[in-house]
Amino acid sequence: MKETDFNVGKFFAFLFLFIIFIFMLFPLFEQGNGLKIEKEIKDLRNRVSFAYSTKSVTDITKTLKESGDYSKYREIYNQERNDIRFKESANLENGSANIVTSIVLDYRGFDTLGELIVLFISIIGLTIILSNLNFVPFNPPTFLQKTGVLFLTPFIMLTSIYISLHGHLTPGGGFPAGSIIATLSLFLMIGYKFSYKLKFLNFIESTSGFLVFFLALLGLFITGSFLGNYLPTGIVGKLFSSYLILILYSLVSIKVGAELSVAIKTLYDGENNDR
Amino acid sequence: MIFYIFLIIFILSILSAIISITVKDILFSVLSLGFLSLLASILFLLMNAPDVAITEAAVGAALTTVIYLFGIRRTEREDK
Amino acid sequence: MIIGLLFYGIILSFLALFVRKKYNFLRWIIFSFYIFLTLFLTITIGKDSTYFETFNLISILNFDLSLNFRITPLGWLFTLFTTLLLFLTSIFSIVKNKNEDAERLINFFWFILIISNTGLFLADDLFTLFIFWELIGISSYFVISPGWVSSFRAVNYYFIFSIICSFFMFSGIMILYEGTGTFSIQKNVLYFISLFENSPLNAIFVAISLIIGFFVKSALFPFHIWPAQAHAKAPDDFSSVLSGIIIKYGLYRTILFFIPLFLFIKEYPVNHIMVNNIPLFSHILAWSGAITSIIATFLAIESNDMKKLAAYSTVANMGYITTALFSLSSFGIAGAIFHTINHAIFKTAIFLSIAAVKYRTHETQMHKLGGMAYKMPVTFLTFLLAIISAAGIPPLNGYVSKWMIYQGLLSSKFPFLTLAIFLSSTGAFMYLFRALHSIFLGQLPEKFDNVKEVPFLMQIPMYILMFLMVSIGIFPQFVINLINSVLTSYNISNINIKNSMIFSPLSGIDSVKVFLAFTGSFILAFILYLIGKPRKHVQPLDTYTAGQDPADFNLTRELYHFAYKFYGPFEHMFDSFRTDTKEFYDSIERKINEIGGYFRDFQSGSIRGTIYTFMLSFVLIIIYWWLL
Amino acid sequence: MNYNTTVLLIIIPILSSFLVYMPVGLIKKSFKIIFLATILFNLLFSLKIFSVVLKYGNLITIIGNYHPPFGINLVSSFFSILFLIALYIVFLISAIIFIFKNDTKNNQQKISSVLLLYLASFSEIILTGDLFNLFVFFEIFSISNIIIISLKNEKFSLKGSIKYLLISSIGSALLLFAIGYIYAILGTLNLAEIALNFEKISFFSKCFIIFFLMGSILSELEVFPFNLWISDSYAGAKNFVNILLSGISCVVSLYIFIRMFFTIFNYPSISLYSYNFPLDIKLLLLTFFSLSIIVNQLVALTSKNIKRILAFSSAATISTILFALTSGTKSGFSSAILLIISTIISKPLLFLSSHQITKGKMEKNLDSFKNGINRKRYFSILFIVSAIFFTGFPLTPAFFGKLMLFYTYASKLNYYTYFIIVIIFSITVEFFYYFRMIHKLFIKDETERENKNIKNNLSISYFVSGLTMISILIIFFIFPNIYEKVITKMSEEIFNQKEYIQTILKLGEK
Repeated sequence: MKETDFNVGKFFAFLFLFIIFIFMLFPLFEQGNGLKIEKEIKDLRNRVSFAYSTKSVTDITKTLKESGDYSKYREIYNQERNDIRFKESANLENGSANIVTSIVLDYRGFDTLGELIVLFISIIGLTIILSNLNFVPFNPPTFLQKTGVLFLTPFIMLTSIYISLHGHLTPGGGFPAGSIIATLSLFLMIGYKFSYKLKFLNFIESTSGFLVFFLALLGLFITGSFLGNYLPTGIVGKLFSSYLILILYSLVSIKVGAELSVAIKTLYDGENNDR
Repeated sequence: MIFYIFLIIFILSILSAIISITVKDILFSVLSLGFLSLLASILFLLMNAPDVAITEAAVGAALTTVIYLFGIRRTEREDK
Repeated sequence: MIIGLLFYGIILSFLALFVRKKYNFLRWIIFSFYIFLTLFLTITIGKDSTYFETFNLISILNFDLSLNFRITPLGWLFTLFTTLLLFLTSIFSIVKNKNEDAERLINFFWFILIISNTGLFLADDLFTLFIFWELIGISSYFVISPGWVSSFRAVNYYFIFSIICSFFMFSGIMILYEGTGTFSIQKNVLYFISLFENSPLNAIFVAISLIIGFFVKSALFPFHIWPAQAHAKAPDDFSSVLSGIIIKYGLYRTILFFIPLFLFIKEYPVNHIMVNNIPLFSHILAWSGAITSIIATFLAIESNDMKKLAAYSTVANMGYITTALFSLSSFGIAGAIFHTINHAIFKTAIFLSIAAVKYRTHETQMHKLGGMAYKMPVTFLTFLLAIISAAGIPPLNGYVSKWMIYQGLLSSKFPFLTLAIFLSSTGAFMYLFRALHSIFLGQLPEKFDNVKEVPFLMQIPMYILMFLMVSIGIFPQFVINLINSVLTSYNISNINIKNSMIFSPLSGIDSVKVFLAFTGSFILAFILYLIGKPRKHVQPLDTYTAGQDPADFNLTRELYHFAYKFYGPFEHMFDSFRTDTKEFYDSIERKINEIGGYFRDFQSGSIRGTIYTFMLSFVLIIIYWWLL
Repeated sequence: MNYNTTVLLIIIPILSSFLVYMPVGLIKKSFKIIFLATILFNLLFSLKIFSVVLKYGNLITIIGNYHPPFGINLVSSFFSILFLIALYIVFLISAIIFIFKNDTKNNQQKISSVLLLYLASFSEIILTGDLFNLFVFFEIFSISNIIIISLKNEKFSLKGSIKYLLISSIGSALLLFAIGYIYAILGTLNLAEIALNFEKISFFSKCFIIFFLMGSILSELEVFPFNLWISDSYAGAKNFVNILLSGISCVVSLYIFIRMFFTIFNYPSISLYSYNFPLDIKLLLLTFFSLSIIVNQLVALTSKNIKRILAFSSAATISTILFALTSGTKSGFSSAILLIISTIISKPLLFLSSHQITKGKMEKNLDSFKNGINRKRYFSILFIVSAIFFTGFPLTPAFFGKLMLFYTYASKLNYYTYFIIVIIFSITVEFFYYFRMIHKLFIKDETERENKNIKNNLSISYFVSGLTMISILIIFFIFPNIYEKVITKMSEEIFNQKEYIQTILKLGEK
């Protein structure tokens, strides 16, 4: 392709972005009733997420059902809620101290499970499309690589385990932990030419994925709804609390780690070169 | 103070984004993309979103870059 | 009864599909038996009964779709003569299709065509009309070109034109339906008339979408090229159906819709543009008919293929009929209907005799034929009578209807149109004479020495057709009485007829007397012929070469045959006036291909281009929105 | 009413896709059974849900015991479940074709896992009541499309899949923009709540949301400037993939379009007016779709490759359906549904039969159809019947669809009426090239006499699936009253936005 074509492409890209930018600016400078709603919404209490942060969805739903007027739900959101105290409150809707985790894995857990599948399917696609790759030999690892990997491995391992187990308490969780595990396997590949069997990785990812969905499905039979919480939630802020989230997140981290390792390994070795 | 940090990061990230699409050497553009996601993760951190920051750092800065690099290793380095 | 007829027709058509190739004559016997049944029932039901039948197909989403049939004088008349002619053709086909390629397919679709023929003419609502119209379009596509590569291009014109017209018609019908809430023809015609009063612009949209079908099916001016293509390439026996019957469907619909409309406007000419006491729209249509007839006449004079010649002659005749119809006088309308029937009869005769010649010789180029009169006398006689009738020479049926057309045009004060029709009528004589001369008279080429007359079964329809032409010529009152009942149903004054005496505002004729006079003079001439000197038989090579060897001038025997470029000088005269419509359509086709090819290449273009297009078009939409 | 087991329609395929993917000896032998059993389960279970829907009306499925608008919910209404059943039938057929074919033996396990995820994703897209959830599963849907397009591993298919990848990723970026914007101004992602508040937001925000939501699925809908991927993708893809693309992919996007258009935007009574920017959205969309119809038909007319012809004709049909929907009336909607019915049933059949007719020929162009009636009699008849059904022969669903389309635009004589000419053009061209193809079937092939060894093998999977579809077609032909009730009920549901909002926000209690 000539250079001029490339410039035309860049021009289009900038035009595209510019128009979208202008388009986004329009609503901001507009007078009308659009802004009113925005003011209303700016108050966090009017939003759906307020119920998430106070872990009071069930209460609100109960009130809504009693009032029976769905058009006034925003007023009902605004009502006073009980405070949640760290390491004191028990048996809440979910015991996750990290609000983000409670949203990601509990209130909107189905989306996260969907994201799991997105990763899963893209790895399958990668292996199908690139199934005929050949092995391209790397240089043997140098001393620096070996030592670096030797030093880093325990820390990375520790970090990943920490992040995955503390997903419900501190920032992080299954996805980052999984990708850190994958980084670990990358380091091992580079430093020590260490390699798993691809079948083994596939087995791990599909088993853990199966378990995640199976555990979520158990909720349907126990509590009457998919992803329903049937394990005790414990006391907020303790390590062993909100058991379902804990289990799911660790399974997710295993699954993600295995999957990303598959991707790295496929690109590194080629599929048909199991050594 | 925090404003200036933001400003510097913004400018740097825009610069690295522009570099990544203009440079002919794909390797360099991939590296600048990695740098961009590193900056983005710092931004997320500054905006009180540590969850996203961790994920961005682990996935965007580390893994994606590596996967790109493996891809480049199997194809050609120069953009035609 | 009508529904039963259609139902059994479908069953029989499928049954005929399973007849083995060995016994394929059986298939065609079933076929002609079915047509005979239709004919028989049509006659027994009779025209005057207010016979009504309905078959509820389905009522879906506030559409009450049912097949309704009613016998109206017009529909009954059309059914009668089309079925009769189809029956004659089918008898011809029994032998003819013995060794035809894809004969099973032809039979099946021809069956469907005949079923829909009956359905179309007896339909009482627009939906039924449309369904049978569509069936006719599709089935005739397959009959014209049943897997023959050669006829594929020819049929394309026909097919595209007919689909366009049927869907224009459909949109017109839907607009009318929206106004009336029913598909009944009568109510819709009334609504159509009132639409012209209330919102003329929309009415004109509807009128155009309804009239386009007429223009296409009847091959009026801008669409006059398809018959020459389709008739020439169709199976020979089917050409007669195409030319005699299928080309009349548009006419039938026009009589249904536009004649009441124009008659109404003629009576209450408030708010309408009138020329010479005739609505402007009608005037335009009449003129387009005249133009068509002149153009088609010239094209027929030029053509060397006998089937093409006959096809253009059909187009010219449709031109007369249209002109007469839109003169809106009672003689004009009656003449138009009468000429429709006569044209169907003599054109069937012409095509059947051409088919007979082709059946024996496998040749359609006229300059390669000649002298067939000695070998195939019955065919020759049929052809002779048919062209006499087509040229409008007195004792036969064509004369009466052409006379009525002239009367109608003159009584509506259309002098120029009369002149135009007269001109093309003279031209008709030129090309028909040429066809007669070069096929049947002249010298017999040596390779056709062993040609025989066609089998007796194929001769039967020819005898019947000759009988019809002569008898209608002598006793036109039987047909004119039927037409009078049609005129009565449209509240037009009847044709004044007493026995064989027709009285018009301007003059009157007695066809029996005319017949006697002509027969007398013919006998006289024959006697003179017998008395005169014996003729000398001339060999083809004797005449033109003047001692030269034709091979020296790169001339083959066929090329210096007198029938080759028969009217060469005449054609040369009109070289600068020639309208090449076919070239126009071909160029449209080429353009469409070009544009489509551009888009096709664009679609399978580079990956980068895809992305640019996506982004650019998204931006363009936003800009379009700003401009809107 | 709560009916939480509906979620099994999504979870069971996902679980079995994980199972199928496991490289364990026992599963390796029996994965075909698991695969087919899952699809059958989905079909049967959706029938069961359909019977419940008929009894109780809309069913709400709650996930995680959190009621809407807080938690994610699935809505199984009459409209969506019928859509699902139809799509499951098409899916079952292409799955049968896929599973009994041996040419993908190496990857068959992986591909069947992808197909199961495909199944799950479109079930979810159709059932969901949440915008972000729709986005996630839409991603899965498009990724699996990319994978199955590229299966042939040839130049065309890889090019097509990369095109699709790029376009769909731009599309999903747009969708994400729109979702983010909606969340910013409304603070919710629940479809019902968005629909409730959509009227109140300002003009430019409305435009922004409409443009971006529409822009994201236009490429899936194969509307002209955004459909540049279909040429290579269809031509390069395997046969069962063609069936999936034309029979499911487009239809799912159409479903999204209808949901957004009628349920969120409340299109029939939308008012897009600002003090200086009145937006005639109807005119905008009509011009746009007319352009798309014309271009797609022209490309189909001039293409030589059979798969391309069919692909572009299907694209043109989709544009026609959108054209019908744009009118925003009940008759336009029912026309669209009728056309969708005919597309769902007859388009896969066309692909299937044309593939079989051209089998063994080097180039799959129009000439490879020659003498089809003698070579492959069964499939030729199949092709003819399905072409007749597709083009809208009288008394077929497509015919009624076109009837309603004409009626819709004829009903109010204004300047929209003259867009009928586009439809006339489109139908003419469509008839022409389909009948050209049928005509080719009867033409004798001169080159064929040389190699008479082509065996007339009738593969059983094709035979069975063809027979199933054709019987459905004929049922539709003989009893057209079936779809009358269905369509009235569907249009009642779709044009009643209020009831949708009520059933969800009132948790299904009436």
